[in-house]
Amino acid sequence: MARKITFQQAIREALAQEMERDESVILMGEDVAGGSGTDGEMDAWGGPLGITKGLWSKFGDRVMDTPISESAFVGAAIGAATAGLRPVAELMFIDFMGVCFDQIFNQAAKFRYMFGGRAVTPVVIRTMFGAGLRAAAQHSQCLYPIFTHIPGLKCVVPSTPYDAKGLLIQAIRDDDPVIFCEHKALYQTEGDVPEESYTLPFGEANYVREGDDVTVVALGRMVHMASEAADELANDGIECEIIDLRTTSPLDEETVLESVEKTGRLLVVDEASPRCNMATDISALVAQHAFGDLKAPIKMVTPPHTPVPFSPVLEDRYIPDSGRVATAVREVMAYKA
Amino acid sequence: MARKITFQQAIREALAQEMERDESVILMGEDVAGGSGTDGEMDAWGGPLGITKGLWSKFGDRVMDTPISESAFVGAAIGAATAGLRPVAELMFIDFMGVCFDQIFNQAAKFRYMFGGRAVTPVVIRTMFGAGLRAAAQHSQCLYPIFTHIPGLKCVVPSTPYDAKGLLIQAIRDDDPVIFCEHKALYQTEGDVPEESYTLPFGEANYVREGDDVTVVALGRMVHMASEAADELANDGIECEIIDLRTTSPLDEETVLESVEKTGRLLVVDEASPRCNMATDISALVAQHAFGDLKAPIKMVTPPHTPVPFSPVLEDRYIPDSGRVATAVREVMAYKA
Amino acid sequence: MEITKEQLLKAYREMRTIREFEERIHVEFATGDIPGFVHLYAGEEAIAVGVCLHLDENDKIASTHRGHGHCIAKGCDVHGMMAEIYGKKNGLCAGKGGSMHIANLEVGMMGANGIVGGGPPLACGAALAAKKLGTKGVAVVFVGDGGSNQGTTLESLNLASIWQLPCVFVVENNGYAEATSSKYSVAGTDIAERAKGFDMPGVTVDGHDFCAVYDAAEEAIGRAREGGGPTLIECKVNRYFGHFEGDAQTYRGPDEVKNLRENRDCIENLARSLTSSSLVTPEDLAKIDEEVKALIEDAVAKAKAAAEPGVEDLETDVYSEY
Amino acid sequence: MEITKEQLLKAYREMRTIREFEERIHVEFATGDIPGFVHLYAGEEAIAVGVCLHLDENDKIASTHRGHGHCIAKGCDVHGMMAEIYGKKNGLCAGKGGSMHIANLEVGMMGANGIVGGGPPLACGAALAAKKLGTKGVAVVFVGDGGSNQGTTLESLNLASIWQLPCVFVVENNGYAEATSSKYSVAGTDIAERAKGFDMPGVTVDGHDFCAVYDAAEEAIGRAREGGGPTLIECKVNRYFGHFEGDAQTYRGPDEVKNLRENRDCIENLARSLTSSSLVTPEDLAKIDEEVKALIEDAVAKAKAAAEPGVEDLETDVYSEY
Ligand SMILES: Cc1ncc(C[n+]2csc(CCOP(=O)(O)OP(=O)(O)O)c2C)c(N)n1
Ligand SMILES: Cc1ncc(C[n+]2csc(CCOP(=O)(O)OP(=O)(O)O)c2C)c(N)n1
Ligand SMILES: [Mg+2]
Ligand SMILES: [Mg+2]
Repeated sequence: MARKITFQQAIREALAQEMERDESVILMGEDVAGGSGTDGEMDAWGGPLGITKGLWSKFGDRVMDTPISESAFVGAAIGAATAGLRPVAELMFIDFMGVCFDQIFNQAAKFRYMFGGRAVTPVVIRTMFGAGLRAAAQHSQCLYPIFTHIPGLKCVVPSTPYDAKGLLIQAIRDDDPVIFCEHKALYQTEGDVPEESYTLPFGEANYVREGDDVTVVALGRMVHMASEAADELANDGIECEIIDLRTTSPLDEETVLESVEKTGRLLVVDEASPRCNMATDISALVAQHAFGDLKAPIKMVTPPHTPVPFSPVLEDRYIPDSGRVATAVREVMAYKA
Repeated sequence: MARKITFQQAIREALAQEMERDESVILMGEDVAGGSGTDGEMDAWGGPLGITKGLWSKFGDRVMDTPISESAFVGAAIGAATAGLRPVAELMFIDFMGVCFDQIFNQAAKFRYMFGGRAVTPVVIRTMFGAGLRAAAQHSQCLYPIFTHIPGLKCVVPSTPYDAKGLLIQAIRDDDPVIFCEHKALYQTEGDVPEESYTLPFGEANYVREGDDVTVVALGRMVHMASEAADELANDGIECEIIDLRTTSPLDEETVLESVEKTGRLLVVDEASPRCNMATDISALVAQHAFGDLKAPIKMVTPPHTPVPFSPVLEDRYIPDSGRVATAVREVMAYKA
Repeated sequence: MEITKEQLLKAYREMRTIREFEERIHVEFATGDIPGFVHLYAGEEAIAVGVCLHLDENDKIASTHRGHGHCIAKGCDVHGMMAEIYGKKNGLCAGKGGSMHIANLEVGMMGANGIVGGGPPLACGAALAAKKLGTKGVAVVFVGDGGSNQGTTLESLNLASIWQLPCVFVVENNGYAEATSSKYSVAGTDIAERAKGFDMPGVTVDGHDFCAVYDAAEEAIGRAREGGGPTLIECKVNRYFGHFEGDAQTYRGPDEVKNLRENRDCIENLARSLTSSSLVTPEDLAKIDEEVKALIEDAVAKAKAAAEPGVEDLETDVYSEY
Repeated sequence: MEITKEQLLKAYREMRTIREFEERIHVEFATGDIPGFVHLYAGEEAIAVGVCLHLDENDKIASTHRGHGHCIAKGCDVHGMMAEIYGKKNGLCAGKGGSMHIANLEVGMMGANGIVGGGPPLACGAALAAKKLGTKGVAVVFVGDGGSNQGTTLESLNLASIWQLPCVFVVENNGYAEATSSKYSVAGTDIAERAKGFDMPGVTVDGHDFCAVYDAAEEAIGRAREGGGPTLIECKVNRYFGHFEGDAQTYRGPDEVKNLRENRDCIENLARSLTSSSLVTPEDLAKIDEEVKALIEDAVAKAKAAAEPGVEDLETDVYSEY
């Protein structure tokens, strides 16, 4: 039975259902319960945005507040994953990866290969990313291209409550380390989500909208920018085919290539900084494997190569919006060889 | 007066000449002198490969051994750079960035922007990268795509002793944070290098070889793989134009685009892991801005999406070599629309 | 404690300025005019002021996400700060940084920091520069109880100690890291104990007591200036407002904050000792209070009226040259 | 110390096995047959063996770049290790890891580690799993003096303490981190002091003395197993060979190593006390020495003769599913 819930509720429901199902799933992170050691309420926070609020009351000490020691507790989640647990660690903001990246990319990501296939590390690192909350340069980055770059990691970037729930449950059941990236500006968005537990496979992109004129590849919040633009463009008879990658690693190359084969045009919309990001990754894939199908130059819509500014005026200009997407699509359509 | 010296000697000479010229230049890193606090020789090491050996004897306590605390000493170099020094910090292997990345990408890289332009951070982080020494998964990575991704950082990847010296001197005089990436397999390679001090500008790629048939963009050690391949291909009448990027950020887009305009074909050779790397970055640039000139699909030669294996047999297979480059060039040339 | 009346009045004025600044932002934030995340320093004023009174423009401080008090105490312009918090073009950081990134290197304020534990390595660097350049300058870094568990902080204690850096670590132990008690997250009762493991003097003082902080800072900063190396000063203190604006603080005990405000307030403490020692009259203080009120009123009014950055500013200030 | 003759002979055999393993690799490395970076444990055998004798397959250890001794003491197959060091397909890690990444999770060996300070967080995790799953298992992590300055290690001390994890931190203080003396890089004389700052018991023992290590480990591991929380054991010790093979060790004092080998050798120490207490005869030990020699000889011969991985192995083992 599906009903409308928010992205944030979908995340919490996925966590709760997996913790119900599997004793070995535990949660750890800064204030994921909130209130540990205090004279006041326990389960007071659920993280700064309350995403996990209520889980401590349900699952007690399987939901653990941690000190501000990301290397230690993310590493502990990884070590525990090699020793029989299936931990979900919360890295509050993806921007904080810089204090614990080693445990993620040199340890968790490489165990299986370095150990000749004789290890599994079923750990999930949930983390919030993206601009839009006036959180400035150190709390607004995307950074998923960095995790995508690392062999041994899987990287998930859901765009809807439905995807968030199904992909998170898959992530928890997955035997490889998964970086699960939640766009902070999507937490309050609503969508239909089945009450029962379900999984969505990794490496399967989602056709958000079918169209013959131009393929628009996007992920995370940018999927919504692309959809808005597509609605507007449809009024002018331009039909966009919108592909939501859902996971950047593994990547659904087939779906992207098939679509470009049909449309002959590609636009990639990526909120991450422009150099070595997903926009370049997808563009290069197509330029190498679907060149013959291309009728126009590939276009990328990204923010500028700058940190994320604090000023609302500047941040709004920084974030790719539907207007920029629409303009870019029109340019692609206008191209004459 | 130019003479033949090794890549490693060129690095040391650049450091020595800048330290001579500018009192505010200091060196810090693990064992960059070597011997601190011991009963034996001081200046015993110069880093594990002896790159900085001899500098302590010349400059005394301006060359500082550090504890194994990368966050603290790299951060200290950054803090000192905002307070009047021009520190050169050595991050022994680029693979260790995971324990100090925050200081680099959230602090040094963002100060100028976050502070409204009212800061300069003239710090250089020298670090060794790349495969080939049987150093396995945690001591053989490239990772420069990660630094290239970050706005506010500059990233240098020299391929010859001449470039290494000129670019390192430029890096030290530069007012922005620079990640200076030295391929460990190049340290013993020789080349002509002027004795006197000189700089090479950032953002100017180098035409290693001119040719009309195909543009081969490479960097670091891959430049040499490309050159070997080009020699072989020339015997078959295929003329490669080899472009050495020298710096990945800033990037010399013009040179790449001009060359493709001429040749109509692009191959990018990158030793970094294939996802979101420099190969995708350059491919996307060309697919967006030189599409009309392309006569064939863009090709990328990279390692597979795996950690770097220890086994010599596997590592040799992992690293892109001239054979793979030559084959790829022939495929590009063979393409018929 | 040896301190002149002028210094004491300066201390009172600065503490009052910080308090007024924060109380006012608390009110303005509720109106929705202030963007982003704001962490208020109210209740902890004695620390920033007690420490920074010993510093000159030659000295540097590295701050935290809760940095307004440190900025004011180190001499950042209140108008520029307020404009920055409102994201305006005339802000100290041209509106690009905001509350979590206020900095002014000219006065030795190296920046608030959005990363817990971001400051200590930077302060070690400023101290190293002072030592190498022979400026006699000292670097002070403020860290929270939560920040005392971050590896960057702990590494910095070792580095400062082995290099005998003119660096002082001021731990503001306000009992909480967000909603988590230091009783839970910090092993051991006194964070000052950690210093000893790094062969560094560590002292614990009452952070509500201006004089206690002032004296401890005088000794530590003096020692650092004379080449005697680093010190860690743990100040046990409390914050009045939530972790950030919008935090309901249900994790705190009933009346916890109310009791603190009534019985432990650092400004009331100072005022009492000043007037009781009849060094100054209540009227002197009342006059300062009015001047401060007017200053903050003016800062808020000007900040609200100030111009936003222009879109042409988006891509500037990334590099000095590119 | 309460320990049976069998246990003592087991200890002697394992220490001798590690010594023979390392001395032999030192010789073989010089021939150029062994690829990459190799860090030898010779001189420190009493630590790995004295600690691991208290562990069973249920317990876990996290190791360092200098991990051969830990692997052998925890029960990794010597043939599989040697083959791995030669990069052969039948190696413990199929030739993909090498000396710096030997692991065997089945016997509780979580892996050598190329990252200094990589192990402590992982060991905290293994200890957490043991606690949550109620296995009564204990996790031990080995860290060097250099590693004791890494933030990951220091954070882990706090985490293990506040969570009262069944985790033991064994600091192998061999006086050097590469070419840098711990006298320079480590603030304070005893690393064990750092534990106190995290409300954790810390003891310092002579790492050349098997019995001293054995006793300290027995107490710490026993306490951890019974839910008494973590301990830090600092073992002052020395390494015989260079930091890695090829290191000329010019930073060490004249005859420093020679004197250590002659006067402080942990195996000679143990042998002496065993024979003097006439628990065993020199012949018993000589017999063990011969068996060990033969074992290592066989391991090297087989490793050299073993097959290389095939290129088809390059892209396997990255993910369990992709
Ligand atoms: C590396 C890092 N981890 C987590 C956070 C999120 N965060 C911001 S402030 C804070 C609590 C800090 O507590 P404390 O150090 O005691 O300072 P206080 O807020 O009490 O002044 C946390 C967890 C962060 N900004 N950086
Ligand atoms: C994070 C990190 N920094 C630096 C290195 C390079 N390195 C490898 S071993 C070593 C010295 C380690 O010293 P110690 O911890 O005392 O162990 P020991 O070698 O003495 O056994 C260094 C600096 C590394 N591998 N990882
Ligand atoms: Mg606090
Ligand atoms: Mg050591």
